[in-house]
Amino acid sequence: MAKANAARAGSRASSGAKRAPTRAKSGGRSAAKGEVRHDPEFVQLLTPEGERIEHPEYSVDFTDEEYRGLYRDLVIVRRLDAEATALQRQGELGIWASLLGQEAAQIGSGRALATQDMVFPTYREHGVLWCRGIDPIMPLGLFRGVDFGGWDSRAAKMQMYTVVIGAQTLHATGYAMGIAKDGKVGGDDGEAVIAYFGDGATSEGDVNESFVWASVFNTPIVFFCQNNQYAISEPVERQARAPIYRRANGYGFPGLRVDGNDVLASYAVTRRALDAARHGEGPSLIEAYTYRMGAHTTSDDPTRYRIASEVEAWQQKDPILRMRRFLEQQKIVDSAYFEGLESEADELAVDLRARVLALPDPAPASMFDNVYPHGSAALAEQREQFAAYHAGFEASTVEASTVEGGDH
Amino acid sequence: MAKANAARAGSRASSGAKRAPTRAKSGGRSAAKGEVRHDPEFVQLLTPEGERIEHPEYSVDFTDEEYRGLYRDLVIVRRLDAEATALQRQGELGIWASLLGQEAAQIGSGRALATQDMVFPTYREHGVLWCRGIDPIMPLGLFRGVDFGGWDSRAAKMQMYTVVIGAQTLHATGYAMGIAKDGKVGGDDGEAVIAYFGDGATSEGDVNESFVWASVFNTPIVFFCQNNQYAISEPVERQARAPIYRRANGYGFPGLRVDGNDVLASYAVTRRALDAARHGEGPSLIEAYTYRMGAHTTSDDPTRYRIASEVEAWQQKDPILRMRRFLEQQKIVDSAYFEGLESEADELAVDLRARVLALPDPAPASMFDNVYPHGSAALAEQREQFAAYHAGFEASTVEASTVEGGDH
Amino acid sequence: MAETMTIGKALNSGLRRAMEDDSKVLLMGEDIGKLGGVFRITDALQKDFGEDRVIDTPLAESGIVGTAIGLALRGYRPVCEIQFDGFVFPAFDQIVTQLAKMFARSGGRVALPVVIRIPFGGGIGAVEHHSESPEAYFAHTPGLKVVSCATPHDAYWMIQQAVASDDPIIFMEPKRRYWEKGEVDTSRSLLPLHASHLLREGTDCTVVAYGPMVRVAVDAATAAAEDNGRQLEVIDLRSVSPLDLKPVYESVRKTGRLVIVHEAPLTGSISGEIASKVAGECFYSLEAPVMRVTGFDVPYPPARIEEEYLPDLDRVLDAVDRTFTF
Amino acid sequence: MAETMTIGKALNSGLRRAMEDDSKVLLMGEDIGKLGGVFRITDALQKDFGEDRVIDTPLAESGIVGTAIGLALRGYRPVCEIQFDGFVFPAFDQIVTQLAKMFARSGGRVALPVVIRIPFGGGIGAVEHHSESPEAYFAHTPGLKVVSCATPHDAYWMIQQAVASDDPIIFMEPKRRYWEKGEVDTSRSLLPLHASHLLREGTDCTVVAYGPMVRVAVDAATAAAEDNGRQLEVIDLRSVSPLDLKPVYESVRKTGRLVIVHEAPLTGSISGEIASKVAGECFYSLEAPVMRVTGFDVPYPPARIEEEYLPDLDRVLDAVDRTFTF
Ligand SMILES: Cc1ncc(C[n+]2csc(CCOP(=O)(O)OP(=O)(O)O)c2C)c(N)n1
Ligand SMILES: Cc1ncc(C[n+]2csc(CCOP(=O)(O)OP(=O)(O)O)c2C)c(N)n1
Ligand SMILES: [Mg+2]
Ligand SMILES: [Mg+2]
Repeated sequence: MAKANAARAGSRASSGAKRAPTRAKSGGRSAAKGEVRHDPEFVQLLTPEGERIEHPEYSVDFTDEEYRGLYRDLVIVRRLDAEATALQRQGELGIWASLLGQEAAQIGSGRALATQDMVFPTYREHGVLWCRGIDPIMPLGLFRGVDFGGWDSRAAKMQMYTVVIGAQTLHATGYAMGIAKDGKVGGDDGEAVIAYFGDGATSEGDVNESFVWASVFNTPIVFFCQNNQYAISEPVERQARAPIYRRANGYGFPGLRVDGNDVLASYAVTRRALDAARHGEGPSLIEAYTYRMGAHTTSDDPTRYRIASEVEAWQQKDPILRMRRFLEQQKIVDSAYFEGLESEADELAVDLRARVLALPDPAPASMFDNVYPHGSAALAEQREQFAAYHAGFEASTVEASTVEGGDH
Repeated sequence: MAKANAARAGSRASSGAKRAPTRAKSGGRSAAKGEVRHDPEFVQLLTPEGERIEHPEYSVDFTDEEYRGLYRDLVIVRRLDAEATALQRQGELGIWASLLGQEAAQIGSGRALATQDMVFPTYREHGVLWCRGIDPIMPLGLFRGVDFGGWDSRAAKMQMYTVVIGAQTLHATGYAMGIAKDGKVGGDDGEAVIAYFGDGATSEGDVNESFVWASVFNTPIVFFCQNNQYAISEPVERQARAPIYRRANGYGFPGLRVDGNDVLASYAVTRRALDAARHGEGPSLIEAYTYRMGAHTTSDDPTRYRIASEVEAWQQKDPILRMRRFLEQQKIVDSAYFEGLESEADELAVDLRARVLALPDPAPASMFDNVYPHGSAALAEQREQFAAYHAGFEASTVEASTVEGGDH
Repeated sequence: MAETMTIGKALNSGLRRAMEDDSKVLLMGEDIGKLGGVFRITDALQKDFGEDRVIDTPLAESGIVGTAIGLALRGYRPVCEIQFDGFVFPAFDQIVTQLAKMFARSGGRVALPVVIRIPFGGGIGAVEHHSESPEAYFAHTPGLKVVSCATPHDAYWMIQQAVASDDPIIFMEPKRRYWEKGEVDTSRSLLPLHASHLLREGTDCTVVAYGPMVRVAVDAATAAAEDNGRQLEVIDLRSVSPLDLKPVYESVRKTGRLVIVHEAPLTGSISGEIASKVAGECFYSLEAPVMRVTGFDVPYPPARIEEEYLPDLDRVLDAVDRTFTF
Repeated sequence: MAETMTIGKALNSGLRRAMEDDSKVLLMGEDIGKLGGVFRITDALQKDFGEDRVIDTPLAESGIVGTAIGLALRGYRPVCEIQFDGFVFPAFDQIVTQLAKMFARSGGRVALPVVIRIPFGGGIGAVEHHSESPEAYFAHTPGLKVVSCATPHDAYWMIQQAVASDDPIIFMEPKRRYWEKGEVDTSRSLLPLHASHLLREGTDCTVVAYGPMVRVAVDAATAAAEDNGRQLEVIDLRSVSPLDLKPVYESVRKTGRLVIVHEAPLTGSISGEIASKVAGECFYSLEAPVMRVTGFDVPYPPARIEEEYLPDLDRVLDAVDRTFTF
């Protein structure tokens, strides 16, 4: 079982409480290919080399415990993701959308959530799911084809995966309108919503309508765009000629870019934005600048549209590597820790695999379940015909197999 | 006939060639109700008092002839519009969408068009239609219900009216992509597109997708938003919390606000933007800040949602009034001119009315025409049945009326 | 408690009562607040229930339905107004891929009690996109239910039943009939939401209609009785999806003849479905093929000739006549 | 000039030839350029025709169709790829209110020669929204034409005919059959775009299908002949709108029985239309009600049970059997 979930990293973004001397932005982010107008300003707290830097506005105190917790999250979700990819390769999943490279954006933002916050994901937020304490087998049902994603979205405070690009951002906005109607904004116990979407999604009308709505109704929502530089094969230049985070301003709310491969910065900016939302300050947009290190899904072949050197350059900015360097350099953990974590992750993966293989196929007639909360006489009739047909078929099959000895 | 159209006002925006001393923005625009974040910066060349002011970037030399031409346009389109409203009141049109108050935005932008430019209108651009030299009876067919708008969009270089809010902005963008593909950008003879839409339309996904496309493909297009403060009953705050023109920046192209009740400024900024587009500098967004002085359409009752004092305040900024004051103050015309113009406009209106009343109803079977360029055997069958049914019906009706003497 | 009111007023009263009954009920749409909607169906509701419950939305239909879904996920019961039939299409994706499927996707955990009100159909002399009959698109979408009212009584009750239902419901309002009056019994509803209703008994031919065409069917029945003594049995379908066809089958077994009437274009319309089902169920009773009196397979025509497009009494009677030529 | 190729390759070759024939032909869609489309239908076309003619678009379907309309107004002939059936809905408004109506609205002045290619249907083990059959929505929309190919030969020719046509055409591609091989005669097309095609003659029962279900119908015919000697006549509809039903009427007059097969949900599907028409036209010839073997009125189910949803040989034969019980 995958219940051994980390305690929520409990740090609060102490908005500027610990103002370290402002440092020049580190060279952590080289001019990325995926961008037309070069914009060197983005929030970073941990360089690719593992150096912890301060930011004048997003300073956070993490305890060693918390650093370890975040690192553990990163390692485990990558390991589980790799297992899912392997399962797909072996034919046990129909397809898999890997989060490889986006662990920090997801864990950072996911750990910044308060218990009462609601998440609206795409189909790739396995890391956020983990942060919400949802059994990691859950999304595999969708990708295996046994269900549409099996968790209880109300209990888990995380909605279902959404495959139709951008659609969930409007749901998130509506949900946030509901929070405001319920009077659940204005204090530390206020509720907020986070809506995940990709760089490609920013082109869809729905996402822009969400911006309009969120702004007009001043809803408690954080739009969290993981700009992983690609929408399948298309580089982000096909979606935007200006940095994505700047779009927010035109709708009348703040936007910023964070180093999405930096779990600390991702945590800090998301925490701040969620807190602003829950306190009634309205929406904001976070562009987590990251990179899809793998294929779009297991069906994809990225060698057709991007060069190896680009991938290699981004590997230097790997979100886990820099955190490991930091933990080592700061001697927050020893090598036994890494080994222990590795076997913990392996165990979780082995467990996951076993449980995936054991997932039962749904009963055929289950497709007639849950079409309508109140049912439908017409559909009940179809279901009966379906049952009768199969009953007849099975009878004759049994007969046939008796005769022919076949295995039907 | 309405062929007595004005010669195109031929001035070119002499981008800053005549740099008059920068004046403080005149008080022409009082803090408008329809706006949350007050933004006093917008382009104005003629104050409501009729004072001609200069703008550091949008300075234009107009000849007296051109001033008169623009004024004549304003007066005529208002007069024709009033006639259409009257026709509707008398039951001769099903509905009418008046341009009252938006004459300057439409004439200014319409006269800024080069012959080769293409227009994509909403349903309210009667003034632009006039500038394109299209017989003003044309849109009345749509509102009377005899056709869907009868002009030849290719010949007139103005597309059909579009009722589905925002849809035409994507068509405009695609058309502009085609201009670029045809290599028709980069010189004074380059082609550009202007897409009209309202403040309400800015909320539709399609308009935002147009911004994405226009930016990504760097198309020669000017997005011309007439912010008349209302979408039917909803004030612009329901659509946007930031000034609309600022949205452009988030998509990576320039946006600006112009005094939409100032025909000179509307002309100047549109001319500049179109020229930039035709020279390959890509898209831009103009927000023409104006006011819908009348009802949304003749079906609407604005007293239900806005107060008289607001309308009165805007009457002080009437686009025609200020131009008249200017012409008078500068003694560009005498009073005989105004009288002559009035009777010219009246004549055009009388002519329009007569021709509207004479518009024949379409033949019933014409609904089967023009469904498919290549026709359809199945539809031809329906048409035949329709004809047979009516033939039979008419036969029996003739019979019946013979018997009963009735008038069917 | 019988009151005489128009269909428009009945909808207004029904919505008011639904809002009184359940504080989670919200209304959303363009111009539904101060203006009370372009047809005044939500007249005075914002004044009485506040801006928090009667929401003037930005001008974007996908946004209306998409945020309604979010509000439903939060426990609200949103009733969306689409201003005119022709403007539901920008919301089509949210309706078909999200609203319709959420209950199934969630394994039955999450119901979305959203009602989408659509004034539909022609006959009001409007410009293009204001006279469409898009019900077949929704009826072809599993997970949605589609109903239409034809009388003030049904308007009053069906809207309340729709709001009370946890199913996502497309509520088609016969806009050309908004101003027609009738009796409303405000004390009891009589019929469930998804039942068809035998309006007028007859023996010679069954006529099925829904929404704005019910009146045409009834008028045809009256005219037929007068003209040549034919007794038409008229059934108001009420529910376009799911279809409640048992009363139709029974009727056709009796009359042997069926005419279906609606405004939507013929091909792929719901009358094809009904005709096909009836032809199967009443294979041995049908004395003539099922006739369909519908709009044509053309874009809705300009207002001046819309009456030639719309089914009317004469076309219905002509179809009835044709069933007697077999 | 017979060549053996897959349906996918035939589409690719057909598109290539269409682009060679007319320099105004453009391809637009998500990932169709460098990647060649997720199904590689546009493989190598960007390399050969350039980025100006094979356009990787932003991720927005309304934008794809809306700008295609604009390009068509400019004189181009855009062919849009919708990546999967379930993602056509954001473009629904542009397709239904704009693309379908422009020719009529313009009084016949402005044709929009736009083709919208949609890989459709299930059977490939995909996640939700990747296995839909939305053809009925389009068939119910006057102004659109809807076709589907079932063989490599038809794929090769029909895509070229669609591109050459000035009508707006929804081109439904049987995605689960992309990899199936067959002979393509690259020298002549034989059939016009909107003609149905008698694939296999028979005397006992007519089976009508289109797209991915044609193969199922043919297999059923083979099996029936073997099993009990029944001779099924198989008609490939090819054009879903307009329907070319004369060959179907003729066949049914001969066989007296009809089974229609498609994947889309039953209610409001095109089979209702066909059944209704056939019941009228062949009123005296039908010896049994028309049977429809279709998807069910449920959201497309998870992949592990999709084969239970999809019509197959057994369900077709069962329906044929049932026509013999009357
Ligand atoms: C409306 C819609 N159109 C197309 C697709 C097919 N599709 C799936 S993922 C994807 C790319 C998404 O890119 P992005 O938003 O950047 O997210 P990422 O996959 O990179 O996380 C596309 C085009 C879809 N799922 N939904
Ligand atoms: C998609 C769509 N939704 C709704 C409508 C109904 N409608 C017609 S005009 C209008 C308001 C438009 O406001 P705006 O864009 O500001 O333009 P204006 O009428 O003020 O010129 C609305 C809601 C429509 N025509 N199309
Ligand atoms: Mg991406
Ligand atoms: Mg407006």
